[in-house]
Order: sequence, then structure tokens, then C-alpha cells
Amino acid sequence: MKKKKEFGKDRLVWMYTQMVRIREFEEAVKRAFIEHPGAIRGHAHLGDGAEASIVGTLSTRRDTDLVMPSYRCHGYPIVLGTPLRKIMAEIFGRKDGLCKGFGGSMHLADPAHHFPGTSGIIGQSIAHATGAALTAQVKKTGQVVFCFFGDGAAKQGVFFESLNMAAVWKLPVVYVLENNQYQAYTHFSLEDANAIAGDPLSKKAEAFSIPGTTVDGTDPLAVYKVAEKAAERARAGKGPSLIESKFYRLSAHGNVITVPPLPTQFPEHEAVAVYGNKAEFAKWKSKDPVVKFRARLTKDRVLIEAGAKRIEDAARAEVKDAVKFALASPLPAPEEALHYVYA
Amino acid sequence: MKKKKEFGKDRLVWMYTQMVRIREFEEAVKRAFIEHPGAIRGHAHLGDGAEASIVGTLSTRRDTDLVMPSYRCHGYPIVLGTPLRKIMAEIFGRKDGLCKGFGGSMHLADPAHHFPGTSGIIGQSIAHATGAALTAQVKKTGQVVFCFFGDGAAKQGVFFESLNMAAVWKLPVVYVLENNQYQAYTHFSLEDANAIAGDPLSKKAEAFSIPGTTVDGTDPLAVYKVAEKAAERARAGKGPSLIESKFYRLSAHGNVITVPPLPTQFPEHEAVAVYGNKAEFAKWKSKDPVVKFRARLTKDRVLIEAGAKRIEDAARAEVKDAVKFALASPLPAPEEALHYVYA
Amino acid sequence: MAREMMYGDAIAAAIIEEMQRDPNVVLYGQNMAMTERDPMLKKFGKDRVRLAPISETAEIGIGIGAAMTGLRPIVELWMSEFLLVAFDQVINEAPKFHYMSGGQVKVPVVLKAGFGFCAGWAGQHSNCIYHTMMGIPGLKVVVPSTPADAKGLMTAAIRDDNPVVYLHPYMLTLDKGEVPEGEYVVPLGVADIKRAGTDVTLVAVGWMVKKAVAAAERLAEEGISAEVVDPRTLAPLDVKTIVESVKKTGRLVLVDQAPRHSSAAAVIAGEVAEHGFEYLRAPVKMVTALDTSVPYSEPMENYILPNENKIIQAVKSVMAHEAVAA
Amino acid sequence: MAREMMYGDAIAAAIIEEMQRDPNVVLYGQNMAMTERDPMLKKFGKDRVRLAPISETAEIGIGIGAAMTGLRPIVELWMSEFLLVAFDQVINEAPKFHYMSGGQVKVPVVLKAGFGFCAGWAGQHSNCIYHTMMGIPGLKVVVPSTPADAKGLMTAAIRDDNPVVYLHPYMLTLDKGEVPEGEYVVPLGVADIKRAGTDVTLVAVGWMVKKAVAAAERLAEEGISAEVVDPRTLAPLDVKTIVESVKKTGRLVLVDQAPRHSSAAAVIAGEVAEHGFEYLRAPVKMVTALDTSVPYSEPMENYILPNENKIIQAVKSVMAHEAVAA
Ligand SMILES: Cc1ncc(C[n+]2csc(CCOP(=O)(O)OP(=O)(O)O)c2C)c(N)n1
Ligand SMILES: Cc1ncc(C[n+]2csc(CCOP(=O)(O)OP(=O)(O)O)c2C)c(N)n1
Ligand SMILES: [Mg+2]
Ligand SMILES: [Mg+2]
Repeated sequence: MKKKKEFGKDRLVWMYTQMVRIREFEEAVKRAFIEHPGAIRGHAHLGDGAEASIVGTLSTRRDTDLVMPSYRCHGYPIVLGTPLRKIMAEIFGRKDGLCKGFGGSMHLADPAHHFPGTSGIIGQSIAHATGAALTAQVKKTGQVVFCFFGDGAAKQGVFFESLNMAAVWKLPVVYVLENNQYQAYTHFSLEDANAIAGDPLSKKAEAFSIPGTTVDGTDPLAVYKVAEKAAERARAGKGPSLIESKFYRLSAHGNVITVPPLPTQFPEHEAVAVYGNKAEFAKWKSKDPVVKFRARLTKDRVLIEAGAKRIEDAARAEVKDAVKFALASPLPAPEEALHYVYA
Repeated sequence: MKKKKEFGKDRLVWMYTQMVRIREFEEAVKRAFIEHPGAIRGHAHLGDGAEASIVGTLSTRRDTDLVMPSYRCHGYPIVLGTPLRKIMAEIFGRKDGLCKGFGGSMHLADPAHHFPGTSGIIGQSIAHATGAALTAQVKKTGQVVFCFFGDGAAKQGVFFESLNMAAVWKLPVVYVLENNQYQAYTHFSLEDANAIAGDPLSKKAEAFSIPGTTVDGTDPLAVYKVAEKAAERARAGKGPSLIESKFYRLSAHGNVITVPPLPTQFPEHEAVAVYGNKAEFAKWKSKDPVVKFRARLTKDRVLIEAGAKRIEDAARAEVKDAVKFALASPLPAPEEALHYVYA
Repeated sequence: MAREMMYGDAIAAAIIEEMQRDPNVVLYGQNMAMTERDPMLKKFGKDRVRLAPISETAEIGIGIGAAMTGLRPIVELWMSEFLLVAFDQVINEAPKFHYMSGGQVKVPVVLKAGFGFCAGWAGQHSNCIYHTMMGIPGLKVVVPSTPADAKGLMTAAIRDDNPVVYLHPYMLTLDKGEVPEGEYVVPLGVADIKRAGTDVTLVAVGWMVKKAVAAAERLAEEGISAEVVDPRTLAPLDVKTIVESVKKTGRLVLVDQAPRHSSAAAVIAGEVAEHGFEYLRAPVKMVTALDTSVPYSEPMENYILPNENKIIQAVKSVMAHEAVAA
Repeated sequence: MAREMMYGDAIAAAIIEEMQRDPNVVLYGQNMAMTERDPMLKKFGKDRVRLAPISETAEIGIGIGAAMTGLRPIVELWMSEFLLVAFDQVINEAPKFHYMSGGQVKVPVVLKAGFGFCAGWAGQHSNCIYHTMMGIPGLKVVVPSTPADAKGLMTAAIRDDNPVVYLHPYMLTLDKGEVPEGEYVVPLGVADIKRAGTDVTLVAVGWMVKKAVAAAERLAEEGISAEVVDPRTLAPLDVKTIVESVKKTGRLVLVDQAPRHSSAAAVIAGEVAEHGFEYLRAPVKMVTALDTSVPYSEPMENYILPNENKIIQAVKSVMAHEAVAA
């Protein structure tokens, strides 16, 4: 991914392509709960709704910049170039998975593609990303670290500690607070003091006297712009920025939590299932970032209908191949569990 | 302590008296390292310099309001009415100590005097104070909790988590960030992102959309005013406030950390000992809150010289008696250690 | 009177009954009581039942502060690993105030968390962390293995004047069993013999109790009589009942879902090596998880966990040992 | 070549030598490198030596993230209890990445902390928390008891590709001993026999090694020959060396500064009950701190701690046991 400042046609098409690849992938994961029962264990979390935010941010990424999100982590390595086959195989717990079946959906890692790993404990990876930025600074690599985390995570102490340290040490990190409006089943307005006061969550940046911006996370170009500015600041040695990227998670938090042998499955979105608020869900569904961006690109004639369809078909084929690959890959042998305890 | 809105003579004299009692007590503790070697073990921390901030805040306290500071905790129970004898005896590890010799200097507790206890782990008591405010709210006692903690503690995650929860739940708590300008040996400007940007630490309140005020912590009346406002807000059910009370610790962080049998002793202030900055220390020494308040009261003729001296002599006598009492009190019997493991 | 209930429901029943009995009991945690339709919220009101943000250190710290000043909070933490971000509060704050204050302060808080969710939750959500808490003076640690114990121990935990960590194995959530109706208290610190036997003592914790009992049934078919002792509370630990069982059987196999050196099994084995040595006719044997993190993929996850076969094998090995010695 | 050094200085020497050798080693923590006159800052510059705020979770988490991406950070935490506010990072993040990534990621971070400062620091600053970490697969835990080990184990810890918690007993800081000059590595996972003997094995950790050796000297005067084994690293634990010593002596007394159920002693006793049972001629005996928090006042603090007399008494009791059995 070279840095491309102007949004030429290629760039816009690239963006749409990545957004579609994420969406198709996540829909396949969701379908797998029905089509391949038992293939996915534990807890899987999807990034549909986050596509514009992810791709918009990563549009400003340079070749060696690192990406460190939370456990809701499928979308990022897709953009970074990790083969979909390996991601799907990992989610299915297979031997040919990205992490050989050791990590699963919550713990994708692909250091070769600048994706060092993720944590399932809320907020903790914010510190890890900050540490990666320390490496970049000490080794003078010129890298920026893009750190993604949820609105819920912004209530965990480590968020505040990390931002203070990054600001004091002027570390090259861009903090993207993905306000997808829910932490699990809780609407962010029920647990965030800024939100309750009617303020944006980016106001938390004031606690560290760093720039804080709230952006429409359903618009990849808007996200790109603020991310570019934050990345420039980081590269210039001026330290971190906080971006609140506001969008909407389009699927439920994750598959239903059940005890075996009950099957895992994907429930309805919490807006409906918990709050009975169909209107809210419908409103945001109508702002689907993938649909919106497609409409914009076709309207602006960056893409013609056939071109868009070609992208979508290709993504669908790629994802289908990934599922096929994953299903064909064997489960790890039991005793492989003894590997990798110590390096 | 009845609430007294107007600062009549009595009130001002009461304030000065409390400030002097704290100062005399802390100086006796410091002298004990020389006069009674071995009497104080572990780590003792003094509140000299904080007198105006403590007494100014507690001037707005009503009868049953609770006070919950950090491990630097001698000054508060002195104002709350805990007998000095018991505090000194505890610091000396005696049987008649406030906590029977179990807690020592860092862990004074006197629930009968609205002082539930303190923690030696930085920042953790901020959550405890917030919990006490939950009790007040649930039981509708009308109590306010005054929560004191250091500039250093404001870098610990629990500070941020607690303030958010207090704001969301609208708990009756007043947070007093005692910016005495040092956390142990570190000047606050070296570790706080707000400070580095030239902003006051009260700006952290923005992260919770609650009022944040910085006040001259060497002026008890100025402190009283902002504390009164914060307490009113808390009592009105509007939730917490953050006050940055800025003053200067006048002694070193604590006694020198040594391994037995090396004796404990009190070193020079870090401004001089670590940073070689005599000018800074001298500047702040000249703003000694006790000396300043005395000058003001005598100038305003609230106190005449003889009256001031009477207060000081009384405090000195009270402290002397406390030391005598502490020295006369026996050490606990060894096997008493087995008490109080479980309630 | 008793009725059949699921393990998870038994816990809830105890909480509801205690909240009805004592207005000082409050309950809060993440992702609960989000809407006014919430049944607990309806029953007890928004003062006593609350939603908390993802702030475990403040959540637990607030529970401690509230307990110090007159409430009896139950903090719902969901998964035991979430305690770890707040671990100072758990092992270095809550258990210390009573002692450090010379007995003046009490901290009756209950920290409730599920654990050991070995169902594909991988490295960070499937752990057993009781070993980190079972040796902290001032702290009590409860691990019920049946619906009845789940209810009786929750009631006892809420009434206890000390901080209690209440740990329930997620894998048992839907298990059914007879649960006494109305007030039912299982005292903290008293082990339970889940199955009587004479040849070998099996000490098992949580989910493993079920596996130990199942193994014991199979062993019975082969003529080996195994006694299954469930400590139920890891702190205080009822060493006496365990040693007495060993006195009777002369052999000890411990079953634990945690890796060896982070197991309760090792600690109990140590106690028996001191206090039950003269009764032992064979080496103590531990059946624990293997020394790895918990892997995601099912065959690997199964491989590292204790199971009936591993228990049976261990029992046979201690039985065989005696044959040799005799 | 060796020279006499204090324990604390030996640690510092290892850090300096490793920082000179490997530019990827960085060091940071609270209350260090405050001014430009700081010797470490002068030597290694402000990129590699830094002051951190009181933010242990971020400090350790940053160390982990930096280690994942190519640095080898040493995080100075000062007192082991300060790890607790960040405990998820210590036991549920650092040790998990290598495993969860299927071997792709390494986390070579050293978490350095003193512990067990039983000198009037009371309930929250005097604890031994190694039991919470010694059983976590993927994590290494080091507790040196002499200046030489302090140096050699710090060197090994820095060079190790895994997260290592380096715990040094505060009470030993000023102790002197011969320390090899220049490169000196003590491998992790290898116990050391601090004193050879034939009648009884004393296993002791940290500060307690010194007390065990002193007790052994006194026992020698009475004709009892005690072997003192110092595990040095609690994870990986060198069970083999301990069992071999027991094989030789037939008796085991464990000395630990922690309360019974949070001691390494109990875990080691459990291992010996399984792997050394046939060599034991008497019950294992544990000399640990009593089951209380650490009190402030000196007579009470002394009372709860293990000491030479308690060790000697324990040894005599296991020796006497045999007399009875024989
Ligand atoms: C410390 C901790 N507490 C609680 C949880 C349980 N949990 C898992 S996901 C989640 C919600 C996170 O919400 P948010 O940060 O907004 O991220 P999102 O899921 O919306 O991407 C919670 C509470 C956890 N994993 N870690
Ligand atoms: C979590 C934790 N980290 C580190 C320490 C060590 N420590 C003791 S006092 C102190 C400085 C605290 O400074 P501040 O909060 O400003 O309070 P002050 O001493 O100035 O009153 C530190 C770092 C601790 N007790 N707890
Ligand atoms: Mg969210
Ligand atoms: Mg300070």
C-alpha cells in the first residue's frame, strides 16, 4: 500500500474493493454458523459497518506502518494483504489457519503483514499498540501505528494511561476510537459521561492536550482526511491524536454465548433484540457504508455498474474459495497443543 | 463540624487552628526519625504544605460527610477529630494506636470519625471513595465524600474509570487532585501530558464532561470556595466535580527507603536533592500556607499575635502529649498478629 | 422442599432471595439492566441494580468502598479473567482493610465471575485463576460444583462479612440438579463428599467434580471404590475433611482444570504431603490441564484438559503402585 | 574474575552490560532518569532510558507491544504489588501472544520488581506474589537469592525470548557476595544447591535461602546435615534437582516467605508428593509465613515470618518422625 495523496480513480476503486472484501468475508463468517455448524467455536465478532472506517484509515497507511486493533479483528488483515484463506481457516480452527488453529477469531496475528496481534481483553491492546510505536520511535523506522479500539474500551483505565504516555513520549501512534455505538449489549450513551452530557467521545483527548476529532465513520474519504492529518502529526514527531470514528455495528455483538453441546448461532442486532428499537437499526442500515460508497462512486462515474459488480463478484469468489480452503484444511493434531508454549 | 457559610472570626480561627495542628503534628513525626530512632518503620509521608488545601476543603464538610485520601493521610483525621495520641501511637506501631499497630502511617482508619481507611497503592482509593459515595446515594444519607489523591495518582487508570462512573451514576463525591507538584521524586511536568502542554490538570475533567477547576491550594479560603461549590453540586444530585488544588509539598516524599538494620531518616526535598533546584524550593517555602494564613489573619485583625501564639502553643502541647502517649504505649504482643484476618 | 433447577438459575435465585431479605445488597455489572424491562431492575429499582461501564478496577473498587461504608455489593464480573485488570483491588485491597484497620472496617463484597470456558474461547477467556486468590489471607474463594451448592454458597457469600470471590465454572451453567427452595446456606470452608468410597480419594474442583464422579462410577464397575471430595471453598480450605478421606483410602488423586503449578491440586497435594503423609500408601497423583495456554481448536483444547480417561488411568496407577509395594 | 558486590549493584551491572551489548534493550520505569545527570541516561541516551508515569498497565503493556515488534524492554516496576494493577498484562497478555499466534510472535520483556519488604511496610507493600505467576505457561519467573545469581539471572532474563518476571527480595538489596565480572549467565530453569547435605533437604526461595543456610549451619553443629536447594527460577521449576535431593536425604522442609496457600512451597511439596513420594521417610514440612496479612508493628511482623528457629524446629520434627518410624 503506497501512500497516495490524491484520490485518483484507482485509489477510490481500491478503497471500494477492500470494503467489499471485508463485507463479503464477514457475511460468510456469519453464514458459516448456519452452513457449517460447529466450524466456529467460542466467540466471533464481525466488522460489518466498520468498512469505511477501517479502509478510510488505512488509506493513509504507508508500507511498513503497523495496524493493531482489538479482538474484532477480521477486517484489518484483509486490507493488509493477509490471504483470506488463512484468516478463514484460523476462524475455523484449522491447521492451515493464520495461527495454526491456536488463536481463532479473536486473536488473528500476521506480523509478516504488519499485524502483530490482538487481545481479547478490552482495552489492553491500546497499550500494545503504544509499545509498537515506542519501537518505531527508538529504532527510528518512520513507522506509524494505527491503533483501533471500541467505544467500550474507552472506559478502561489502560486507554487513559496509554494516551498520556504516548503524549508525554510523543509516540507515533494514531488512536482510532471506533464508536460503533455499542459495547456488547450496552448503548454507549448509557455508560459514557461525555455522551450523557451530549459531548463527542473525542473530547477525551483534552485529558492529554492532544488533538481529538470526531468523524463520520461511514464515509471513507472523511475518515481518510482526519487519519491523514493524524498520521502526519505522528510522522512529524509531534505525538498521538485521537479520532472518534462514528459508525454503526450492523450485526449483533457476536454469536450467542452458549455452553456445549448447544450450537452457536448469530442473533439479531441488540438494538432490536435488547432495546426493541427497530427504528434505530433501520436508520443506520440505510447508511450502510458499503452501499453508500458504491452509490457515490457510481454517481461520480468512478465506477460503472458493471465495474462495481465485477469487484463484488471477485470478492465473493475470493471468500468462497477461502471457505472451501478452510473446510478442506485438517484440524490440528491434538498433541500440537504442546507447541509454542515457550519461544 | 457544622457547615458555616460565613467566615466569621470563629471559623477563621478554627481553620488556622487545624492548619497549625497538622503542621505541628507532621513536624513531630519528622523529628521522631531523629529523636526516637526506630520508632517509625516502613515508609511515612507528611502533609506539610497541604494544610490550606485540606482545611479549606474540609471547611465545607458537614457532620457525617466522609473523607478518603491516599496513604499520605495524617492531616485529615486530625481535622476530623481523631485524637492525636492515637494517630501518633499508630505511626509508632503501638498497641494503643488507631489501628492497634496493624496499619501504620500509610493505613490510618477511623470510621467512627468518618474516615473509612486509606490505600497505599496509588489511585486505588479513588474508587473506594467513589464506592462510599454509592452508599450515600443508595442509602440516601445526604453525605458527600471528599476524595483526595495526588498529581501522580491522576496518571493511574482507576482515576479515569472512577470519575466516569461517578459522572454516569451522578454520585455525591468531590475529587480533590492535590497537585503538590511531585510524585515521589518526579516533578509533575515530566509525566503529565496536560502539564507538558501548559494546561492545568483540572482539564482532565473534560474527559467526563464534569466541572474542573484549578485553585491556589495555599489559600484555604480560595480552596473553601471551590470545594463548597463542588459539595453543593454533589448534594444537589448533580454528581462529581474535579478540583486541582495546587500547592507544594514542603518535605521530601517520605523517609529514605532503607533495608534494616540501616536506620530510617528524612532526606532533603527532591527539588534540592534530585534536581538541584534550590530556587524552586525557596520560592514555595516563601508561600508556606500556614505562615501566609497567619499573616493574613493577624493583618486582618482576626487574630492578634498573642492569640496566634496561644493556638500554636496549644497545638505544640497537644502534639507533645501525643508523642509521649505513643512512646508510653506498649508494642502489641506478637501473637496479636493473628487477629482480624477474617471479620 | 427442593426442585430441579439449572446451575445458573440457582445462583440467580440466591441473589434474588438475599436482595429481598436485605436492602443493603446491591448488584451491578456490565451489560445488565440496560432497559427498564429488565426483571431485576423492575424488582429492586435502579438504585440497587445498575449497569456499569467496562471499568473493572473502578467497579470492584467501588464495591469495596461501598462495602466499607454499609452496603453489601455483588459485582457481576462475567469472566474471571476480567478480574485481572483490577487485580490489586481483589487481592491487595479488599482482603486488607479489616486487618490493616485493626478490625475496625469490614468489606462484605461479593465478586462473581464465571471461569474455565473451554468451548473454543481460546487463550485469554478459558483460564482457571483460583490459585492466584486461594492463598490470600482475608479473602474467601468459592467454587460451587452443583446447582444446590451454587445457591447455598452464594447465600453464604452474600452474608459473609469478608470479601468473597464467587467463581462458577461456565461449563456447568446449564447443568440441572435438585435445589432446596427458600433459605439455603452452605457454610464457607466446609468440603463436601460428593461420592463415598474406600479405595482412593479424588479431590476435584468445579467442573472437574462432575468428571471425577463420572470416573468414579466407571471405576466402580471395575471394583475400585473412589471417594470424591469437593472442597467447594478453596479459601478457607477444608484440609481436615480431605485428610480424613485420605486416612480412610490411603490414596489421593487430584483433578484440576488448571495447569499443574497454577492448580489448587498442587496446594492440596502439598497439604496432604504434610498432614496426611502417614496415611498415604502410594504417591499422590495430579490430573491437571497440561502446561500450555488454552488453544482455540477443539482437538488441541480437548487434548490439554483433564478427562474421565485420564482420571481413571491415574487412579489405576496409584492402585497399581500399592500392588508393587505390598 | 569475580569481585565482591552488593545484590542490588549486581542487578544493575547485568542491565548495563546487556544494554551495552544489545541496542534493542531499553529500560524505563517510574522515578528514574529524572534529570540529565542520571548516569544511565548519560550512558544510553533518552531513547533507551526513560521516565514513566504511575501507569503500570500502560507501562507493562507498552513493554509487551515493544517486545512484539523488536525491542527487548526492561520495565522497572519497583515493588511487585504494583504489578497487580496491571495483572492482566502480566499473566494474560505477555505469556499468551507466542502461543495464540501459533509461534509467530515473541515477547521478550523483563518485568523487574522487588518484593517481600518486611521492614514495616505493612499490609500492601510486603507481600510475596510469585505464586500468582509461577504456574502460568509461557511466563518465566526468576527469584535470585545471591548477588551472583542476581547478575547471572538478569542476563539470562534479558536474553530470553519469553516474558520474564524478575523478582528480587528487597531484604537482600545490600547483601554482599562474589560476582563474576563480565558476561555471566545463569540459565533459567536450573536450581542450585546452595549447601550440600545428606539428612534433610531444605528448599527455600529468595530471602529465605539465606535463613535456610543459616539454619543449616546451626543444625550442622548438632550433627544434622541439611542440604539447601534454591530453585532460583520458579517457572520453569527444576523439580528434578529437588526430587534428586530428596532421594538422597529422604526428608523435605520447605521455607517460604508467603503464607501457606500462596507459597511456592506448597506447589513444590505437591510435586514431591507425586514424584518423590517413595524417597520420603517423613512428612513434608512447610515453614511459611502465618496466614495473615503483614502487620505494621515489628513484634507482630516478626511473629508471622519464618525464621531460623522455626526452620530448625521443623527440621528436628521431621528427623524425630523417622526416629519414631524406625
Ligand atoms: C476487561 C474486559 N472486560 C469485559 C470484557 C467482555 N467484553 C468483550 S467484548 C465487550 C464489548 C466491547 O465493546 P467495544 O469496546 O465498544 O468494542 P466493540 O465490540 O463494539 O468493537 C466486552 C465488555 C472483556 N473482554 N474484557
Ligand atoms: C500502583 C503504584 N505504583 C507505584 C507506587 C509507588 N509510589 C508510592 S507514593 C508514589 C508517588 C505518588 O505521588 P502522588 O500521587 O502525586 O501523591 P503524593 O505522594 O504527592 O501525595 C509512588 C509512585 C504505588 N504505591 N502504587
Ligand atoms: Mg463498540
Ligand atoms: Mg504529588
